[in-house]
Amino acid sequence: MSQVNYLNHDKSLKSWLFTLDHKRIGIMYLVAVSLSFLAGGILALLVRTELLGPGETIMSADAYNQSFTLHAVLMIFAFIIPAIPAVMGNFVLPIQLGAKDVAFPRLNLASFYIYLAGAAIALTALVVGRVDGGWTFYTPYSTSVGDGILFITAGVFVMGFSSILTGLNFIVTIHKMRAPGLTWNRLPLFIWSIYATSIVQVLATPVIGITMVLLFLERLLGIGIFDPALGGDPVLFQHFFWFYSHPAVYIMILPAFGIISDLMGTFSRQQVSGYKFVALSSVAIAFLGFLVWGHHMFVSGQSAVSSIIFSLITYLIGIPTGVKVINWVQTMYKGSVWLQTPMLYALMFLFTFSIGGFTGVMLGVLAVDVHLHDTYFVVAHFHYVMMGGNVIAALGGLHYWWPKMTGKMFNETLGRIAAVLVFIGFNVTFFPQFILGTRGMPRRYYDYLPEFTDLHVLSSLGSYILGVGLFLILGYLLHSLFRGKNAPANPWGALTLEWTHTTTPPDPHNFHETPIVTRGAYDYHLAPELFGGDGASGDGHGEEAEVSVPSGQATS
Amino acid sequence: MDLKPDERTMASTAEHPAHLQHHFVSSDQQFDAAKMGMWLFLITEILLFSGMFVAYTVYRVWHPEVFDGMAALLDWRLGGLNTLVLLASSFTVALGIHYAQVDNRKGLVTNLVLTFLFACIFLVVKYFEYSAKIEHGIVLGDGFAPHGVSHGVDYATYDVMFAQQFFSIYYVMTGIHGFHVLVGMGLFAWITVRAVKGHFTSAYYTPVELCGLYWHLVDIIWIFLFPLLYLI
Amino acid sequence: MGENGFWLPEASTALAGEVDTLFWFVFWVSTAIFAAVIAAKLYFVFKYRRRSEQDVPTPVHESKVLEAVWIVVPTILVLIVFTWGFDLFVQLSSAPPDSYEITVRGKQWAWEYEYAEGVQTAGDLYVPVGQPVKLNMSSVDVLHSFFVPEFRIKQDVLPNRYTSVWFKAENVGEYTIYCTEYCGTAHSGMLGKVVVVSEEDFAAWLQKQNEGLPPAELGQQVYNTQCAVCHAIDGSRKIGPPLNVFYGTERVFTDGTSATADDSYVRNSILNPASQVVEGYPPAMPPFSALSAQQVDGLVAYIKTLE
Amino acid sequence: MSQHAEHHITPIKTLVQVIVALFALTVLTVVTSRMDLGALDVPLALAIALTKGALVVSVFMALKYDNKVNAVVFGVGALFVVVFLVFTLFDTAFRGDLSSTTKGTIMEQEAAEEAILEREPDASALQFNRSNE
Repeated sequence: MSQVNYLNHDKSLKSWLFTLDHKRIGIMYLVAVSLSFLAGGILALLVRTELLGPGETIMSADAYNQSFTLHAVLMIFAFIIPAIPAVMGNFVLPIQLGAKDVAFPRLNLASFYIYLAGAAIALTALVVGRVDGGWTFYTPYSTSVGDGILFITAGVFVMGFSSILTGLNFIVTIHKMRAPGLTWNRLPLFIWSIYATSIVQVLATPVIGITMVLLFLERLLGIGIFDPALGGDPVLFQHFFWFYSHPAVYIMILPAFGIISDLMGTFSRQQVSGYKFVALSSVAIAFLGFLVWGHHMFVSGQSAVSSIIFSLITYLIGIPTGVKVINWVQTMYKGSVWLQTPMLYALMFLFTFSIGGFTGVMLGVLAVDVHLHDTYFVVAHFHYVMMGGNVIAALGGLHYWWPKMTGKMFNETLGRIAAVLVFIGFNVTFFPQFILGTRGMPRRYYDYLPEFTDLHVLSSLGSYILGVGLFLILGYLLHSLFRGKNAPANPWGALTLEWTHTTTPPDPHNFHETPIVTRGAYDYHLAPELFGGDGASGDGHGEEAEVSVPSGQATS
Repeated sequence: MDLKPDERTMASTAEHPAHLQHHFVSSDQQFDAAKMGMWLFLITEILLFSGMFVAYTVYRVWHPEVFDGMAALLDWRLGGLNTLVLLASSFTVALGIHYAQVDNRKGLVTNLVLTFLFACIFLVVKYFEYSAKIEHGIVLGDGFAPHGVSHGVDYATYDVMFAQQFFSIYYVMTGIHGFHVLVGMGLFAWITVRAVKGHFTSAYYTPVELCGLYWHLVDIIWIFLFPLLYLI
Repeated sequence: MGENGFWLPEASTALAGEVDTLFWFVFWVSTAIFAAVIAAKLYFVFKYRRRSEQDVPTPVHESKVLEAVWIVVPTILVLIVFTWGFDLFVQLSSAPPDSYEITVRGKQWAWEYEYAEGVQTAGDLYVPVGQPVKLNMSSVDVLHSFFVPEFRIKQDVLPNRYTSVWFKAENVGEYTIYCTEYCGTAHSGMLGKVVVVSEEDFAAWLQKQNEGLPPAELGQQVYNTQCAVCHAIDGSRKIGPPLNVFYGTERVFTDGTSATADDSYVRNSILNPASQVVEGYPPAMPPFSALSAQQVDGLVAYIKTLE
Repeated sequence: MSQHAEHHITPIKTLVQVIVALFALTVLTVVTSRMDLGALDVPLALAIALTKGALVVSVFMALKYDNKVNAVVFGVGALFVVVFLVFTLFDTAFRGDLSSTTKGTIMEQEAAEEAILEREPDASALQFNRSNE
């Protein structure tokens, strides 16, 4: 570790706080986003503990209602939306492109601080007053209670700016800063998915901005756009809200698709099956994602015409997503499947995300949705998509890029144990919720009828297992920072530029000279050097990729 | 192998102009990136306003007679004047960029100053429009209660159901637009100072170009607000 | 097809049964495809597991045909499901014209019902079995949502706007009503029951609701639900004349005749309003022949108490 | 810098032509809205506004001469405004299409009932009101 890298070239606090280096900004996001996840997770455990039995278990109804609301707001706006793009996108994207930085480094730093400011404003709501009613802020409830809503809306508005600026930055970077030879067809699929995500961020987020402004004014002044008491229309608010918030689901899931594509390709040593389809369908999903928001509103009182149109388009978007899953499975065909921890998460994703996807199709069926809407079935569905999709993929990506980010290897055995715990805990937590939902248990319920007790207890027990798994990950990752083995340049034998053309951890300027790309991101048949098995440690400076596997992990 | 950072940057800065940031390969790449970034920013602005246009359309479709009637309270002469003022300012910005491209600093500065002045006029007119309405109880939110008579208009007759929706939309739309005008004035003050100092040449005028794009968008939004609110 | 019980609660309307059939179709097709995908995944993981570092993968030529199959087959499947769901949705949304209508009001945190017969109740909703029932719903405060799992119906209840939902209960029994749109502290306590009873029991129940009250109070209930739209009781003019100032006075009719307003005049005005239209008012009132004798007596008693 | 040679420089003459056209269109839209054209009013005003917007975008903002990517960016933005508008109207313009409940707001119905009352100012029928005063 004697060479200069982005971590050690200047260690002062100031050099971190004012850094324009995309890698350091990514690390700062990682810390901030992890803290949000921790806070949101603790709230989730409190919620699950309260639901161990009907009636009051550990908290009052008001405390419960505020807990699940804050859990949602933190997890969605402060964690999932920035998680993959702002952390891994920031760290990896410019290197994968062969660029020295993102197009607008100062804007990048600004968006980090804007994010922090937004999160701080939103959390002020905790101190100032109650915020309940979930992250959807439906009027007129949201305009009729507590001043906390003013802070939450302001916070979401500000965090939205951060999201827009990040997306804008990435789009320009991908368009204008690709290394010579890195054509669109050679891009890693992670880049494609971040590209699609960024489009959604740029197009959708401004609408939540104006929605929050109007909601803020409605609460503060009573302007009568959304408040029915003044002649406004609460369903119109739902249109505004979901015009952003449905595409936001794709802000959350598309980057996960990218990570999974990278992992499947890399750990199968195989070109990702249907590369072009997977790449372009991400962009297609990003656009189609704007045309389906009304499927959140089948029973809201909107017109039947719009319900029917939204339902039809919902199916159309399901198909490319389903085909992607099949492509990922096909990628392993005739490959060389290496079951390291990141790959375990990718395989786990295929399981949990597929369940999330199929239950999504069930919810898109007009008549069936009438029964399932706003029940635990929906809760289970979006946790399978958000957590089983995004968080599992983010964990896979974190384990995959951890050596590159920190220069240290984590403990593989503990990694696998934690992966199994997360898998079991996750499914035990959320699968029973499908059954609760089909049986008619509504969501956002503090109290419930006795017949639902068993399934709720099971779900809560699962959440504890999940909690243990996640804390174990936190433990061994932190441990690896101090005690972990030094990571080689390319421990996984990947073909993308962050592994083949730079050191571990990367140089402050990423590359000593601009890389010239001659093959696609998964063209293993053009990379014979990977299969020589000479065990030499690559330094990442060469034009030719050199790869090694840490000896302890070569056999698996 | 272990190049020190400064050696590395030296190697690549040899023929680099001062405005070129280290992570770009060429001025053109930097200019194109900045411009594309600006266009992306502009569409976020358009989508920000789109919410208001949707609210306007929805309520107009529901209550066409109310919206028709309320437009009469907005003075088309003042709105029209402001339209001409903003169009003129767009023109001066475009002229300014033209002069920047042909290295005419005086032309650039003159036009930037003119643009700034037009923006001032716009806001002054807006101020008179707002205050005339607020005086008669046409406000944003709770206190909405049109009353009083002036210029032969009995405001109380405009206190009908859904009139508030029209004026809420009017205030939020023009308010957000006015805020953008204010921001634009700040930007023009800044680049005028830089232009006077001679920061811009035909080789480097990116900030002028970007502020210009922003200003044209503010103009375009008004081009739509004017007929929707004042005329139809 | 699967058995109801573990996943779904009992289906208590014919339409609920049809929704279930669709549910099970989607459920089993999804499960089958899911199982196939996971089986393929596990098989590939095992078959192509990495045996050594030198393990060289075989490049695969993608089959365009296969890719097309992955797209076409699911498209056909989802179009079937869409059409099916669409058809049922239209049925779920369109109440038969002969439905028995009940007005429902949601408020924090209870359900209130108002029957055409002038009965007002809260909490439990009594309905006759085998008869389509349409609920016209609105809210007095925030959003609520009316959900009865056994009927597979759900509809948001909005302030300042009416929404409706309908069902035709097949079996006598009690079914829980949930509020499924978050409405504040006691959201989870905003429950009620649909009590489905036989036609005779329903009529008896209605009767009892009315009888249990002194005539004047019953009349007030009927007034509130049936008359208040057009008749004020504070002397002001609505569509029809106010009810508090005329009892015992001389009434002048449009045909030039006149009469003293007594009990039989009131009764006649309710049951046959067109025969005596008071001068200055439009002949707008429909006959209220659906009211029971007790209700009409109640109204007369109520009107007498007004001043 | 030689790279900038390729930047398009819009001639002053073109700029002047455009501003004159914009002023003329502004006058036109005011004039046409003052004359009552009935159903044509709204579409005409919108068409003029669109024309003006297009002029500003293509010439003043030089999108006509710019990198095609920027035109695509702008087009996509405009497209999604239309998507937002049209899909929202699918609901609001057809509200209550399948249910047979009244379509407007409760507020409007109450107002309509009041309006019926106001339309019946028959002197001989006012006896009750008078007796109440």
